[in-house]
Amino acid sequence: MKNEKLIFEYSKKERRAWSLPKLDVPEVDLAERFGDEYRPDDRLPEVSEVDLVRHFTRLSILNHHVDKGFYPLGSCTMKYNPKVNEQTARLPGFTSLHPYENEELAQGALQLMYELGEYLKELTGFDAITLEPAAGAQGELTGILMVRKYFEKKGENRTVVLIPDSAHGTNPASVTLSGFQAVQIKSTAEGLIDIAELKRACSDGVACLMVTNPNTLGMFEKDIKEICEIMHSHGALVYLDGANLNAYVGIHRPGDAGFDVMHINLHKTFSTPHGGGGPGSGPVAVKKHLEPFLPKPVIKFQDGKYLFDYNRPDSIGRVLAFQGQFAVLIKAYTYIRMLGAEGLKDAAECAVLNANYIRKELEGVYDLPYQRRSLHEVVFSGTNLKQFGVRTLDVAKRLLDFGLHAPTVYFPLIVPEALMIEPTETESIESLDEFIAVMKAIALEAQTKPENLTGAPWTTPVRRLDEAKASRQLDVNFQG
Amino acid sequence: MKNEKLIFEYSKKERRAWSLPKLDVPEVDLAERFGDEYRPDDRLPEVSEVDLVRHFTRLSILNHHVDKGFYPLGSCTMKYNPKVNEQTARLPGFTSLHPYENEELAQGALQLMYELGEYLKELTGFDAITLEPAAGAQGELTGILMVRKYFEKKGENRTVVLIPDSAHGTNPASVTLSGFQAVQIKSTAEGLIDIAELKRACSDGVACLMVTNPNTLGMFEKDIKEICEIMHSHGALVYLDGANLNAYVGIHRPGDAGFDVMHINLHKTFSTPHGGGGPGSGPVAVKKHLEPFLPKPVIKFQDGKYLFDYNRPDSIGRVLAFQGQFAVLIKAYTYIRMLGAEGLKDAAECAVLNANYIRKELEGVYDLPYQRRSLHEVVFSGTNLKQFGVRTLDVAKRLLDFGLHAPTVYFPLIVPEALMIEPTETESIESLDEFIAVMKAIALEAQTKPENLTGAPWTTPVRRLDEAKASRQLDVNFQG
Amino acid sequence: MKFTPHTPEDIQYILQKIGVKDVASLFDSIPQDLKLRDPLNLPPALSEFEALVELRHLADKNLGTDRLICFAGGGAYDHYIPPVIDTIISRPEFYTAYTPYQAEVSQGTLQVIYEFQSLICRLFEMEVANASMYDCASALAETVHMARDITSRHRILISGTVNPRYREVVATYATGLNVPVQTLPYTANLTTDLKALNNTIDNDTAAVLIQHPNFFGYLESVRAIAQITHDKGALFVCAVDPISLGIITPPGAYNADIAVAEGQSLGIPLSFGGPYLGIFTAQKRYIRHMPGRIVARTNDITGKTGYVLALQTREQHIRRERATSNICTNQALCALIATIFLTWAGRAGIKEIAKQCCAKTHYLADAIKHITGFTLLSDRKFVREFTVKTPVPAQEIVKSGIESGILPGVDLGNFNPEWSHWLSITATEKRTRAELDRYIDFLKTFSA
Amino acid sequence: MKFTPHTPEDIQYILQKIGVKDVASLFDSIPQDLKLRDPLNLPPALSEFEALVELRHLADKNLGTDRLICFAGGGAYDHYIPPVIDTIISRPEFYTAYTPYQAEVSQGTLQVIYEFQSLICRLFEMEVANASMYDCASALAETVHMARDITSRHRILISGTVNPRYREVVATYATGLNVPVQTLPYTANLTTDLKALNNTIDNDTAAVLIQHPNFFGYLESVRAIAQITHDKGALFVCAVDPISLGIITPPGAYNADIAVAEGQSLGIPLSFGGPYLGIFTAQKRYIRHMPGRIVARTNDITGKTGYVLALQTREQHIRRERATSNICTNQALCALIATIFLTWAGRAGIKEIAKQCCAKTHYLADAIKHITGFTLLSDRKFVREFTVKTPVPAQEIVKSGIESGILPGVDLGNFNPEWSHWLSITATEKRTRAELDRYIDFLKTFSA
Ligand SMILES: Cc1ncc(COP(=O)(O)O)c(C=O)c1O
Ligand SMILES: Cc1ncc(COP(=O)(O)O)c(C=O)c1O
Repeated sequence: MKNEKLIFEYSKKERRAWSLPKLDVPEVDLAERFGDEYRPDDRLPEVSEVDLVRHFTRLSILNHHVDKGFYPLGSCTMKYNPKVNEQTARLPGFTSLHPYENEELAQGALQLMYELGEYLKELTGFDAITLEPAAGAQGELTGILMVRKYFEKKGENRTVVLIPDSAHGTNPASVTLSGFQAVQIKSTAEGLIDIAELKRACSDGVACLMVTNPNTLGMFEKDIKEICEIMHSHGALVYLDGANLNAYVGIHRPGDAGFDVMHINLHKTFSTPHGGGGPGSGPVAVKKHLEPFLPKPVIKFQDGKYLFDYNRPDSIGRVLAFQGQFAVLIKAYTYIRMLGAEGLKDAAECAVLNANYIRKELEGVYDLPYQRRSLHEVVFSGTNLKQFGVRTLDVAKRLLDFGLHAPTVYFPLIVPEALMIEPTETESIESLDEFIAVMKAIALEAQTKPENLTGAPWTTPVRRLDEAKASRQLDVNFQG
Repeated sequence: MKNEKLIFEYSKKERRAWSLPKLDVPEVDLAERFGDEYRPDDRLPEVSEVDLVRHFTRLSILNHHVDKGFYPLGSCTMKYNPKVNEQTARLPGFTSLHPYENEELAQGALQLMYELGEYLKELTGFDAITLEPAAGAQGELTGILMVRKYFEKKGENRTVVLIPDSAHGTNPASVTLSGFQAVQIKSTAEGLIDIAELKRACSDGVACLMVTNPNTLGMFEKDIKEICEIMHSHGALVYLDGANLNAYVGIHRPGDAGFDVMHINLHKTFSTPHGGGGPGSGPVAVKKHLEPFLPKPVIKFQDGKYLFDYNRPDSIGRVLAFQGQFAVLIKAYTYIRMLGAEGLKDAAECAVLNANYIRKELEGVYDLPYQRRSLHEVVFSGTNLKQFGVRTLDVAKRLLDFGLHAPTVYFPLIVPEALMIEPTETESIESLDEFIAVMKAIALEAQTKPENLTGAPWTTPVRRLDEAKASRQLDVNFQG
Repeated sequence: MKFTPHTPEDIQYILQKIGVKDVASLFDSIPQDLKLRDPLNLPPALSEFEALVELRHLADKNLGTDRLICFAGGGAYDHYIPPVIDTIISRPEFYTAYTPYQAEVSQGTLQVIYEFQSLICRLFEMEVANASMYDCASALAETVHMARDITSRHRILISGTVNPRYREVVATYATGLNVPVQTLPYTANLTTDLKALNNTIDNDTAAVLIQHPNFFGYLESVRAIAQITHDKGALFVCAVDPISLGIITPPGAYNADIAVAEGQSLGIPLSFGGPYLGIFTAQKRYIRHMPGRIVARTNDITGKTGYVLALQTREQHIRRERATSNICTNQALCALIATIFLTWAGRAGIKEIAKQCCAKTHYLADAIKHITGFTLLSDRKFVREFTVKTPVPAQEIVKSGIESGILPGVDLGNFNPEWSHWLSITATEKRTRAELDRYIDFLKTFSA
Repeated sequence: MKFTPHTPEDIQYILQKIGVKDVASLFDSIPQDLKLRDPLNLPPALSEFEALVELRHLADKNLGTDRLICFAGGGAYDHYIPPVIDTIISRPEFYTAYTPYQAEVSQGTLQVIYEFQSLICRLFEMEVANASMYDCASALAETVHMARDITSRHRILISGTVNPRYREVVATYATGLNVPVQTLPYTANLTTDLKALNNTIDNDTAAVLIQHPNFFGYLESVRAIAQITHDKGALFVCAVDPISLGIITPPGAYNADIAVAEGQSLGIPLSFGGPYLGIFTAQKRYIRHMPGRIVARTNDITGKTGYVLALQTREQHIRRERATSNICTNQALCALIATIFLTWAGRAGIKEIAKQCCAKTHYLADAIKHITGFTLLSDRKFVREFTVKTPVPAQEIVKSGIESGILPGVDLGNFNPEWSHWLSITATEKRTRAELDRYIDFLKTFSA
């Protein structure tokens, strides 16, 4: 397959895709008006509409995507996104709302946000919520900053946040950015939080424990209630990374386990599409005692009207200029309204069914380093293939040759050669069987023809890419 | 590449993509109500929304299409279709209009149709128009039935319609279906209508001459005025197949040359997309004397209101149940409004430029059987490759390997091994150069490695298909 | 706004390559006196934004079923259209391609058509389907030619209960073919008069054309009509409603030789009447007489399954004046819509839609028959549509409905002055009980 | 409505394969007392059609810029969005993929990002750009961390002419980093007070953050500010407006070390404030300190050109607590929108848009300054936005605008009680002269 040219290579003087109405007011003499500051752009390319459309259309088909096939990227919940969401989020009454419009003009939007917040609180068991954070990571920052403010208010000087070694990278990063020190807690041989170690780590300087539950191994922290109690007994709080909410929505509410604060990734559990990397949305739900610290504004329902409450003296402040990723919220709202409590529970159940089916079928074929019951995802290890000179990366690349996306690899860090598989609930048994068959065939190939793996992928638009060169040469801005 | 399964092969009992509100009125006992006639469908497949979306998405990428690349299918005017048209045709005020709605409720739609008719009349030089016919072929039927009615009204019994041997197959077919006998007129060595032969063929029994101008060789009938006069002098009419209007829109008006009636393919000149085979739209424009025979209803503007005139005693009747391919009309209307007279002329000019450039560059590489100036398309012949055991079909198939669509082949019938190339105006010089280079490379290959052509295509989703078997076995309805 | 990518330099370069001095010279084959001299009287070119504003303005001048509660049918129905349809048909892979002449790079379109044919055959229980006619009316009209060719007979009977619009189109086509078409009367029950059929049909009758459920909404005695028709050696042609086939017997089961249908109900927007979809099916023995495109499954030279256009020798581009039809460009994208719709609905969905239409229509009929001044015009069975006699001209009801935000049905007076007090009423699955009740209340205001 | 494809049989089959008796057993790792017992208080599930009706109902309760003539800006502008954008971003190839972790099957997304970076670098004349932050505010906030790391200094100065919303977000992020942020005053002319800057900046100042044109619409003395800032060894960080860059000097040309921007103007719908696009650019020497994803061009093992995520060692998934930022999911689809928009506009289009915004805004300013009671708050140059003092509280004007179908601007009283009579006004290329005149007439009704 030929490379698609860069858009700059289509450029030619006086080509154009744009059109605008003719200016119907007097022109401003820009050179005169702006003097030195006048500098009309002469740097952007010039292309026709047909070149534009063909270019991006051709580029698009180089991507694997959920609407084409299986995308078992662990921790990312790559479920199928209902098409109706794309329609509701594009209703002109939503898309054309200016962010500064008065609340009276945006009652529909505010109602949607308010109700979405209520649903999320109900689903998670928390007392209050903000929909402002733009993604999970910003939700973490928001949540941990609230924890910080909470202790500031109490006049306690706590500097440490504990994080299990299986945590996602955003957790420690968010903790640092919130001004805390991230301290790692080792997992047990079972893959859970080591309570003894946790107790040891608990001092008065500890502000918070950040938990992912089910953790990144896909396993439920069976002692979560006790864990929360331990932290609380030390005056510390417990944060839940809700990335894995899809495992238990409708079945268990983390608020009931004792968590103080959690973020929710709407782009995972609530089926808003991933956009090639974003946008997502990371609402943060909290218990009563953290409510005063929520970012501004908070949405209220009063006297039959929905409104923004800006009068929040203890708020950590804003994290975005406006009120969050509104169009993403619409999609999540639509999804929840369509599924209802039953449908959400069904989704969690099928997600867990699917993960356990894959686990069962691939156990023995790949190493399974942790044995507890899996929920929505299962983490294998490719160490058993090392003897053939094959790494997990090679398995991942080989999968691409079969038209399948690879699992998340090399995460969580506590699993060597990790293969983190999250099938999600929208995959059918046929789809799983196909993946399983391919995974088995690859494991066999690793023994019989390892070069098929180490040289993979073979059939993709490009072969294995030189990442070292990329980071060395840093060609990040076309100079042509 | 693996075959995409048939949708039936995804079916499984109780899968479902559909959802509907719960029935909120009493159920009708269908078995009781319909007795013997009750037979709930148990024959359609059952699939999930994700399977549905993936299936059709995967199928889609097996197609070549204009938004992916060059599509020089002669006589079809495969130009790039502006995206804004897709938006205007989907405005709810248009899509939700019921066809039986009273004129007062559809003033916007009627205004659009009326004005579109006015524009088309202005562009072609005719006096009246119908937008009802669904495509070019139905336009032909409509037009020739009007010719028939015209003579019936006059009490003349004319039974023959003359058609040049270069004409499109729909012309003779439409003539037969209109109850006339199609008589073929040979073309001159120059590729034009043979006036001498025409005169010879002209008897009192001739009702009409059907002309394509520029003809299917892409050449303008230089004597068209005289031809029309000859026909008129015999009391006969002249029909224009307007499929090639894109060659001269804004430059020449066929009404001025003496034509009595023509059809226009909106899906060609006026850039409404081809939909994988349709829908199109085939308005028919006529001179005053044919106006009474237009299909019912005709759109009028009276006392500031747009209305349907059903009171047309001499009308040939309806050709569609409703008022034409309305959504297609919206796209053509949008296109004309955006381009204006200048833009349409520019389109014709660039279409002709492009065709002549290809002609110039490929002349000598492929045979050029007719030498007159080309307008919007050029017809080569592959006969020069026969010596290498290569046919035009092989050239066409080989082109597919380069990501290009083939020209129309084996049409017009008067050119042996015809390669009919219509680049359209939306192709850039770079795009033409790529096509030209590939065509040259293929011609060379025909000499050096003819098996590359005769075995082509090699890289497409399927290789050359067994058409004989298809028509013999007639597997046209999946039995699985 | 222009969509040509030609820069002034490109044009100069091409001109020089071609060897002509200017663009005008390229048109020197057009006689000078035939060239346009005066500027065209077209409105000035608009930018894309202005065009959108203008078109929105025109759209807003209409009052469609997005703002009126629709009870009008008569061949075009306000059904729910799931978003997956627009998702798929908006892919340029489908809508910017053309007829799959080069099968190897058109397998997407070809397989879709094969699936369309197969889905339609299953729903209709017919043996073969083509890949679309323009609409039901023209599909029905095409059967005239086909029946004549198959039977070598020259006379067509069409029931008076067939949609008058369809009958008009049949008449237009039949005129071209010089085939006389005779309309059969209907009984007081608004169904085909079987006695009249018996008396009229003869050995030169090529086909009997009926609609089932018929234009008024009522079920015809299809088995009896089939019997009478076949007894005389004529073809039995039936126009059916694809949604009704979710619950009632399909045409294949009562021996229709050819069955056509309007496919609009299968996911196609009302759009003021088009583009719609002519569905055309037949028994396999007639396949060589069928109009339109047909796709068949075959294999490539390596044995891999693939799809191609089959029996092209029937078609105009090969057979020319002796073609089975002149159709070329058809309604392929609408066939794709129907394919997606039938896949989306599946057996359970199509049944549910039909069931809901049926229940809601019956709910209306049951209420309306108790409104003084309104009477149901027939006591025959109906599925999704029925016809009532109104105390005032139906036209008045339709007119005043608008103010109430209601599109009260189809005023049959438009088709026949004798039907001036006849109103055709339908209710699809989209209508809520509250809307039905509101409609009933509205009709009550006309109570005599 | 469910989107799971599992039939009852599928579930039984899987359960049996797994070897558990029922679905509930799969959740046995969740302690019994933590399982939900009571039914959730959520509204009942809706069919797709009902959900659409419900959402349309909510949408209709809003009065957006589709029904109001918009003169409000302040960081979000009512620009024309060409249909090609939705055409492309509606392709599931783009919107249902995720971060291009597997580069070989993500070349579409990766090349788009490379083009995005390159386009932004060209427009900004900066050396490197990342592939998106959440919005301008959070992008600006991220520069605090970056500047601190680069300079090892601990103090941030931010001009009081920066959008107050951005300043709030900077404050939030800076709190987390324990970095004090000092706000610089502005002059009577609504631009940064250079004297104050000179007096405040010190050797512990990591960066000076300004906005240009600033929140009030006016051009800052960027060269002077750059000079003062660089003289003290601090980084010069500038938030700019990408549309204005069609006609005014880009940040690279006045030596900005880091330049950020709100990308909403580049084809992204207003959507009540999000998702928008944080643009982040810097000089190349700082690239290893940058937050966010960066794509680089490289080649595959056969030498073919390809694109990959570069410098991932900066990012949280590798560097964890020492990462340059915690960002993971970003605004990739919005970056695609901007890429398409900039391609669509090109150099001539972006200039024309800027020119039209400029001309229309100046048309308004020229008229408004003659309305008694209204005064322009500054005589400094502006491109597309300016601020007026109003005879009545701006709030009243905004409120009464609604009745006239006008969104009269941004009431700055929302941000600062001292600004209660300040109205920020903008006019994009979408505004017609008739609309501008209507707006002027509307303002005249407040004439003191
Ligand atoms: C476990 C976990 N935590 C946090 C995040 C961060 O969420 P986001 O990418 O929305 O910022 C992710 C996302 O990939 C995750 O998988
Ligand atoms: C010259 C010519 N005439 C007539 C037609 C028939 O038009 P349509 O396909 O719209 O029925 C065509 C279309 O292919 C054509 O090329």
